[in-house]
Amino acid sequence: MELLDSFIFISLIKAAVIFAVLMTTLAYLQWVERKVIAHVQVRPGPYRVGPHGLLQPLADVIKLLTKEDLVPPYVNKPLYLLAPFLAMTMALLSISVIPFGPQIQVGPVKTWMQMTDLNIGVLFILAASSMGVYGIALAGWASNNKYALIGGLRSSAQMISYELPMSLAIAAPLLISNTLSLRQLVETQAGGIFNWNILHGPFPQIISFIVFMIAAFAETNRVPFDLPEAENELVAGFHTEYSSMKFASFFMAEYANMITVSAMATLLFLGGWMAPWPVAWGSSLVPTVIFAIAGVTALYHGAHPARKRDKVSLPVFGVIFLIIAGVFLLPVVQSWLLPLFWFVAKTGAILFLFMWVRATLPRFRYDQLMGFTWKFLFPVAMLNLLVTSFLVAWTTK
Amino acid sequence: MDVILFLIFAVVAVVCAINVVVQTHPISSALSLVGVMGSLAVLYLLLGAEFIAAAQVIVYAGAIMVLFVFVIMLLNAGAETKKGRSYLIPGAPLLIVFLGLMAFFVQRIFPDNTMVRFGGFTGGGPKEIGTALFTTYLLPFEVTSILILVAIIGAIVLARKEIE
Amino acid sequence: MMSAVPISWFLTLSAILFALGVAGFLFRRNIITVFMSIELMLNAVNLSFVTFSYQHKEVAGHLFTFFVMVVAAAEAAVGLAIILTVFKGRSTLNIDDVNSMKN
Amino acid sequence: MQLWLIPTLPLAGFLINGIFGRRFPKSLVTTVAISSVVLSFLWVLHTINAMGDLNTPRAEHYFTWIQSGAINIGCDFLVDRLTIVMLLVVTGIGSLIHIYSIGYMAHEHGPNFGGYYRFFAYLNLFMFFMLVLVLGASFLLLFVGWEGVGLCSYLLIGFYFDKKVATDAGNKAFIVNRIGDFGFSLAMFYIFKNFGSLDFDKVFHQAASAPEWVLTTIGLLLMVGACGKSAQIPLYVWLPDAMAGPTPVSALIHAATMVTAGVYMTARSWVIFTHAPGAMDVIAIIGIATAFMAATIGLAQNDIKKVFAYSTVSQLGYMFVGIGSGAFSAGIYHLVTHAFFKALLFLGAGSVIHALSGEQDIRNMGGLRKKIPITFWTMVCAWVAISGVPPFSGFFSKDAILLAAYGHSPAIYWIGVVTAGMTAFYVSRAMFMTFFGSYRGTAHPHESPAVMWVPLAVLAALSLVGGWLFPIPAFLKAMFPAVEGAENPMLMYISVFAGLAGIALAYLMYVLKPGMADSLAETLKAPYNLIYNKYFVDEIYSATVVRPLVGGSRIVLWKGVDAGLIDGIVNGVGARCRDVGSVLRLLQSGSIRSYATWVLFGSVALLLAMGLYGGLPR
Repeated sequence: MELLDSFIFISLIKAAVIFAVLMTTLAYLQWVERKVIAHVQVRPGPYRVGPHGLLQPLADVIKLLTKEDLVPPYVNKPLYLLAPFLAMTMALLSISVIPFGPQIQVGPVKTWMQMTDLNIGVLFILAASSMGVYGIALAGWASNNKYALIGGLRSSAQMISYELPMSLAIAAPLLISNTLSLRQLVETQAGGIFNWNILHGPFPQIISFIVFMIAAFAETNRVPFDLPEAENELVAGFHTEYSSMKFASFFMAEYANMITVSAMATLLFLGGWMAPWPVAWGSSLVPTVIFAIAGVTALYHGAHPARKRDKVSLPVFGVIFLIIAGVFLLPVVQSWLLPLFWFVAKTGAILFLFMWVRATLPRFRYDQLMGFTWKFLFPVAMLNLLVTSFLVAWTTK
Repeated sequence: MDVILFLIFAVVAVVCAINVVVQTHPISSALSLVGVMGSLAVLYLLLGAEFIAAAQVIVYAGAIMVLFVFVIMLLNAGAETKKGRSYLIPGAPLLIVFLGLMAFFVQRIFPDNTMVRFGGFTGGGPKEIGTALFTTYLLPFEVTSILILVAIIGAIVLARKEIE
Repeated sequence: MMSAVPISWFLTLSAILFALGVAGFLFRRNIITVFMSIELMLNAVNLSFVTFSYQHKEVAGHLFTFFVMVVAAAEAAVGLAIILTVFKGRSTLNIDDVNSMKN
Repeated sequence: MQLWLIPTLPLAGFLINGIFGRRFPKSLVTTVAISSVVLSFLWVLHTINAMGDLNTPRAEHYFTWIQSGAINIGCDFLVDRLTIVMLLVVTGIGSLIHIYSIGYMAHEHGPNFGGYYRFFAYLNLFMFFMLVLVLGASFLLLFVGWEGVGLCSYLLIGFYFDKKVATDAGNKAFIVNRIGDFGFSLAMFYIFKNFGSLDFDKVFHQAASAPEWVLTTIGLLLMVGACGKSAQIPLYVWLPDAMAGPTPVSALIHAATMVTAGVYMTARSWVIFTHAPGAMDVIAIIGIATAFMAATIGLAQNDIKKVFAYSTVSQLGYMFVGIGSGAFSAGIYHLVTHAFFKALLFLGAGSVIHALSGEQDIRNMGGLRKKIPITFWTMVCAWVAISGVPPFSGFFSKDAILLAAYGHSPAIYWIGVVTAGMTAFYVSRAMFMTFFGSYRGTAHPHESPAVMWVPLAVLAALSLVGGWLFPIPAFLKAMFPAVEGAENPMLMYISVFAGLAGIALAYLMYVLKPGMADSLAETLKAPYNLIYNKYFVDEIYSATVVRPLVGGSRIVLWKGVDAGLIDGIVNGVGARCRDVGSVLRLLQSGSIRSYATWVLFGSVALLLAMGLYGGLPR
C-alpha cells in the first residue's frame, strides 16, 4: 500500500501515462494540422493511409525511424548530436508541471492530474522555454552550414526578444491570481467565464492574452514568425542538415512547445479545466451534446456516402461518438472526465488557432519582426502590466 | 539524500567549470558554463532559494548565456590562437595558494555544526523576495533599474552601425 | 549515512568555482571566454551569498544574488557590445592584441 | 498678519527686474520697482492698523534657520513701536525716493547700458535687506540685513562702475564697513557666549542680571559696528566718498536709512547700554566729537553733495549723543526728522545737479532761486528745518537731544550748541552760494519734471510739520526709560539763537559782502587748510594702516608664503608624483591578464595577512 502511496511510484506512473498520451497527441496533432490546412485550402488532405488518413502519423513515424540517419562531415559532432536532444528535453520538461484537472480518486489513491505542482510553476515553465533556445541555436551553429547558422541566429535573437513581452504578459494575470503555482492559478478562476483572468476584474487581461499569443507564435517559431526555418529563404533553416529521427525530434519539439504554450494560455487566461458556466446551468451536458451531434452527423453522412469506403468508416465513427457521448453521462467518470474535456477543448481551440493562422498569414520580414516586438509589443505589454498592477493595488487596498 | 544530490551536482558543476577553462572553443565553454549554472540552480533549490534558482536559469542560462552564444555565432569565433606570453608560470602557483588558503579559511571559520537540509530554510520564495525587494531594498532596486536602462542605451550606442 | 550537508562544503565548492573562474581569466586568450570566466566567478560568489543566507536564515543574501544577476546582465549587454565593436575595429578576439588604446 | 510680506515684496521686485529687467521696457521696470516698494509701504500701514494697541509687540516665527547643538536660530520677525517708526521711515521715504529716481535716472544710458533696470533692482534689493534689518527679531537676522545693506551700498556707490572714483569709493565703503562688522560679529559671539542665544527677548531678559563689565564689552563692540555703519569716528571716512553714487542713493542709503542702522541697533539694544554706563559715555563722546569735527569740515567744502555728506555725519553724531545720554527716543526722533530734511536736501541737491546737468561745485552756481523756484523753495524748508529754527522739525529733535545731553554733561551740550551754529552756517552757505547772487555757471538750468519735484514737495511738508506731527518721544515713551532732561527753556533759546546766528553770519559773508569769506580764509590760512583737507584723515589712514598692510601682504604673504611655501609644496608634490609615475608606468603593460595576475597576487597577500594576523578562531 505504501508503495502505491509513495511519491516516486505515483510520479513514475503519471510520467508514463502523460508521456504516452503526449507522444500520441504530438503525432496526431500533426495529422490534424495537415487536415485543417487542407480543408482551409479546400483539399482533402491525407486520405490514403487508413480511413481519412487516420493512420498517416503511424506511417510517418515508421518512415522517420527507418530512414538513414546520416551525420554530415564538417559538423561539430557532439553539439550536432546534443542539439535535438536538448530541444526535445526542454520541450517536454515544461509539460511536467502543467495540471490537466483537479484531484481525482484512482482506486485507493487520491492524486492530482498533474506530474507535480511547484509553487514557482510559472517560473519553471519560463525557465524551460528559455532554455529551449539552445536546441535550435546549437543545431544551427553545429551543422556548419550557412543557412542553418542564419536560421539559428535568427531563432536565438527572436526568442530572446519575444521572451520579454511574453513574460510581461504572463505577469499580468499572475498579479490578479496572486500566485505562481499553476494549480492555484486555475483554482482562483473557478466559477464561470467571468472569473477567468481574460475577463476577470479589476482589469480584464484581453490585451495581455493577445500579446501572449503573438509572443507564443514567435516562441514556437510558427507562422508568421517562422523565420528560423523559412523554407523559401534558408532551405529548411536550422534543421537543414538533420534527417530521420533527429529531424523528427525537432518536429516533435515544435509541436510539444505549441501544446505547452496553448496549455499555458488556457491555464493563465481561460480558467484551465474550469467550466465556462456552473453545472447548475447544465455545463456538464455540453460534451454529451457535442459528441451526440457529431455522432448523428457522421451517421447521416454514412447513410449518404460520398465515396464507397465511407459506407463503413463514417457509421463506425458515429457509433464511437455516440458511445463517448454516453460515457460523459456516467457520474462515476464525470468527476475527472469533465475537467479534462474542458481543458482539452480550450487547449485544442488555441491549437486550432495556430493552424488557422498558419494556413492564412504570410511570413514577416526579419526587421519587421524585431521592430514589431521592441517598438510595439513590448511597450504595450509594459503598459498593460502597469495598469493592471495599479488597479490591483487600488482594489486590494 | 541531500548529500547525494549535493555531491552529484557539485561534481557536475566542477567538471563543467573545468570544461569552461580547458575547452578551446568558446561555444563549448559557453555550454559548459550553462551546465555550471544549471547545477548551481539545483544547489540553490537545495538551499531553499526557489526564486533565485528560477531566476538563475531564466536570467543567466536563458538570457545572458544565450546572448553569449549569439555573439559567438555572430562573430563566428573559431578556436583561440596560441600566441602572446602565457601566464601559467606566475598564475598557476598563485592560484593554487589562493585556493588552498580559501579552503583552509572555510574549514577554519565555518565548523561543520551548521548543516544544510532541504527545506531547512523556506524564506526564499517569490513572496519573501518581493517583500524585501520593495521595502528594505527599494533604493538599490531602483538604482539597479537605472543601471539596466543605462546599460541598454550603452549597448545600443556601441553596437549600432554608424549611419553616415 | 548523514542526511545533511555541512555548510562548509558549499563554501568550498564556491571557492573552487571562483578559482576556476580566475584560472579561465588568466590562462585564456579569447575575450569572450575571459568574459565567461568573469560570469563564472560571479556565480561562485552568488553561491556563497545564498549559502550565507541559509546559514543566517535571512533573505538578504538572495537579494544580493539578485542584484548580482542584474549587474551581470547589464555587464553582458555592454561588454558584448564592446566586444562587437572591438572585433569590428581589429577583427581579432585575442585579448593580447587589444593591449593598446589606439588601433 | 503676514509680516514677511513687507520685505518680500521688494525682493520680488528685485528678482523680477534683476532677471528679466534687461528685456523689459523702461515703463515696465519702473512699474515693477515702484509698485513693489509702495505696496510694501501700504502693507506696513495695514499692519500698524491691524495691530491696534501698539503696546504689545508682535512676533512671528516662520522657520528654524540654523539648528546645531545649542544654537537654535529661527527666522523671526518682530514689530514693536520702535520697529514701526523705522518701517515707516524706510518704506515711506524709500517710496518717495524711488519715485524721484524715475526722473533722475531717466537719462541712464551710455557706457553702463541697462543701468536703469540695474539701478532699480539694486534699490529694491536694498529695501529688502533694510526691512529685514529692521524686522529681524534676533541679532543674527539683524546682521543679515546689516550685511545686505552694506552690499547694496557698495553696489550702488560703484553704480557708475566705469568711473574709477566710484569703484574706489565703493571698495572703500565696503572695506571700512568690514571693520565695523568685525566688531559687530565679535559682539554677537560674546552675546551668544554669555546669554546662550541671539534672540532679542532672551538676551535682553538676561541682560539686566549680567555683570556690568560683560555688558560694557558687548556695548563697546556693538558701538564699533555702529561706528562702521553709521560713519562715526574713526570709521566715518567712507561716507563722504560714497557721494560718488547717484544722488537718490546718497539720499536714501547714505542719509535717510542705512547709515541710521547703527542708531537703530544701539537703540534696539538699549537694555544692554543702560546697564553699561561706561559704554554710554563712550558713545556720547564719539557722537559729539564726530558731530563737531564733521561740522567743521563741512564749513569749507565746495562740492554741494560733500557738504551735505559731512552734515549727515555730524547729524548722525547728534543722534549718538542722544543715545549716549540715555535719550534713546530723542535719538530716534532726530533720526526721523533728519531722514526728512536730509533726504530732502540731497534730493534737492540732486535736482540742482540735474538742472545744471551734472555740475556739483557750488562755486559755479548761484542765483538759481529764480531759475528753479520749486527746488529752491522745497530746499528752503529743509534749510530752516536743519538749522533748528522753530517750529520746524529739526528744532524739536535737536532740542530734545541737547536737553538730554545737558542733563548728561553740560560740556557736551555746549559743544553741541556750537555744532548747531556751524551746521546752520554751512547749510546756509551752501544755500546762498547756490541760489543767491548771480549765476556763475555755464550750463542752462531747467526745472526738474513733476515726478522729481512732487516727492520734494512731500518731503518739504514733512520737514516743516514733521516735528510736531510725529511726537516720537511720546510715541516711544512706553519702550524706553524716561530721560531726566533738564527742563530749562534757557537752553532751548541758546540753541535756537546759535542756529539763527549761523544763518545770519552766512548771510553776511556770502550775500552782503561776497569775498569776505576768501579774505577770512587768507587770514586763517592754517586752520582753513586743515579743515579744507578734512584734517588729512585719509592721508593719515593710508600712511599708518593701508600702506603697511599692502606692503606686508606683498612681501610676506605673496612672495613668502604663497609663492615660496604653498607653490613649493604643490609643485614638489606634482614633481614627486611624476617621478613615481614614471616608474609605475612600466606596470601598465595594457595586457589585462597581467593586471589580473597582480590582482590575484594582491588577494593572496591579503589572505595570508588575514591568516597570520586575522585573529581566526583557533
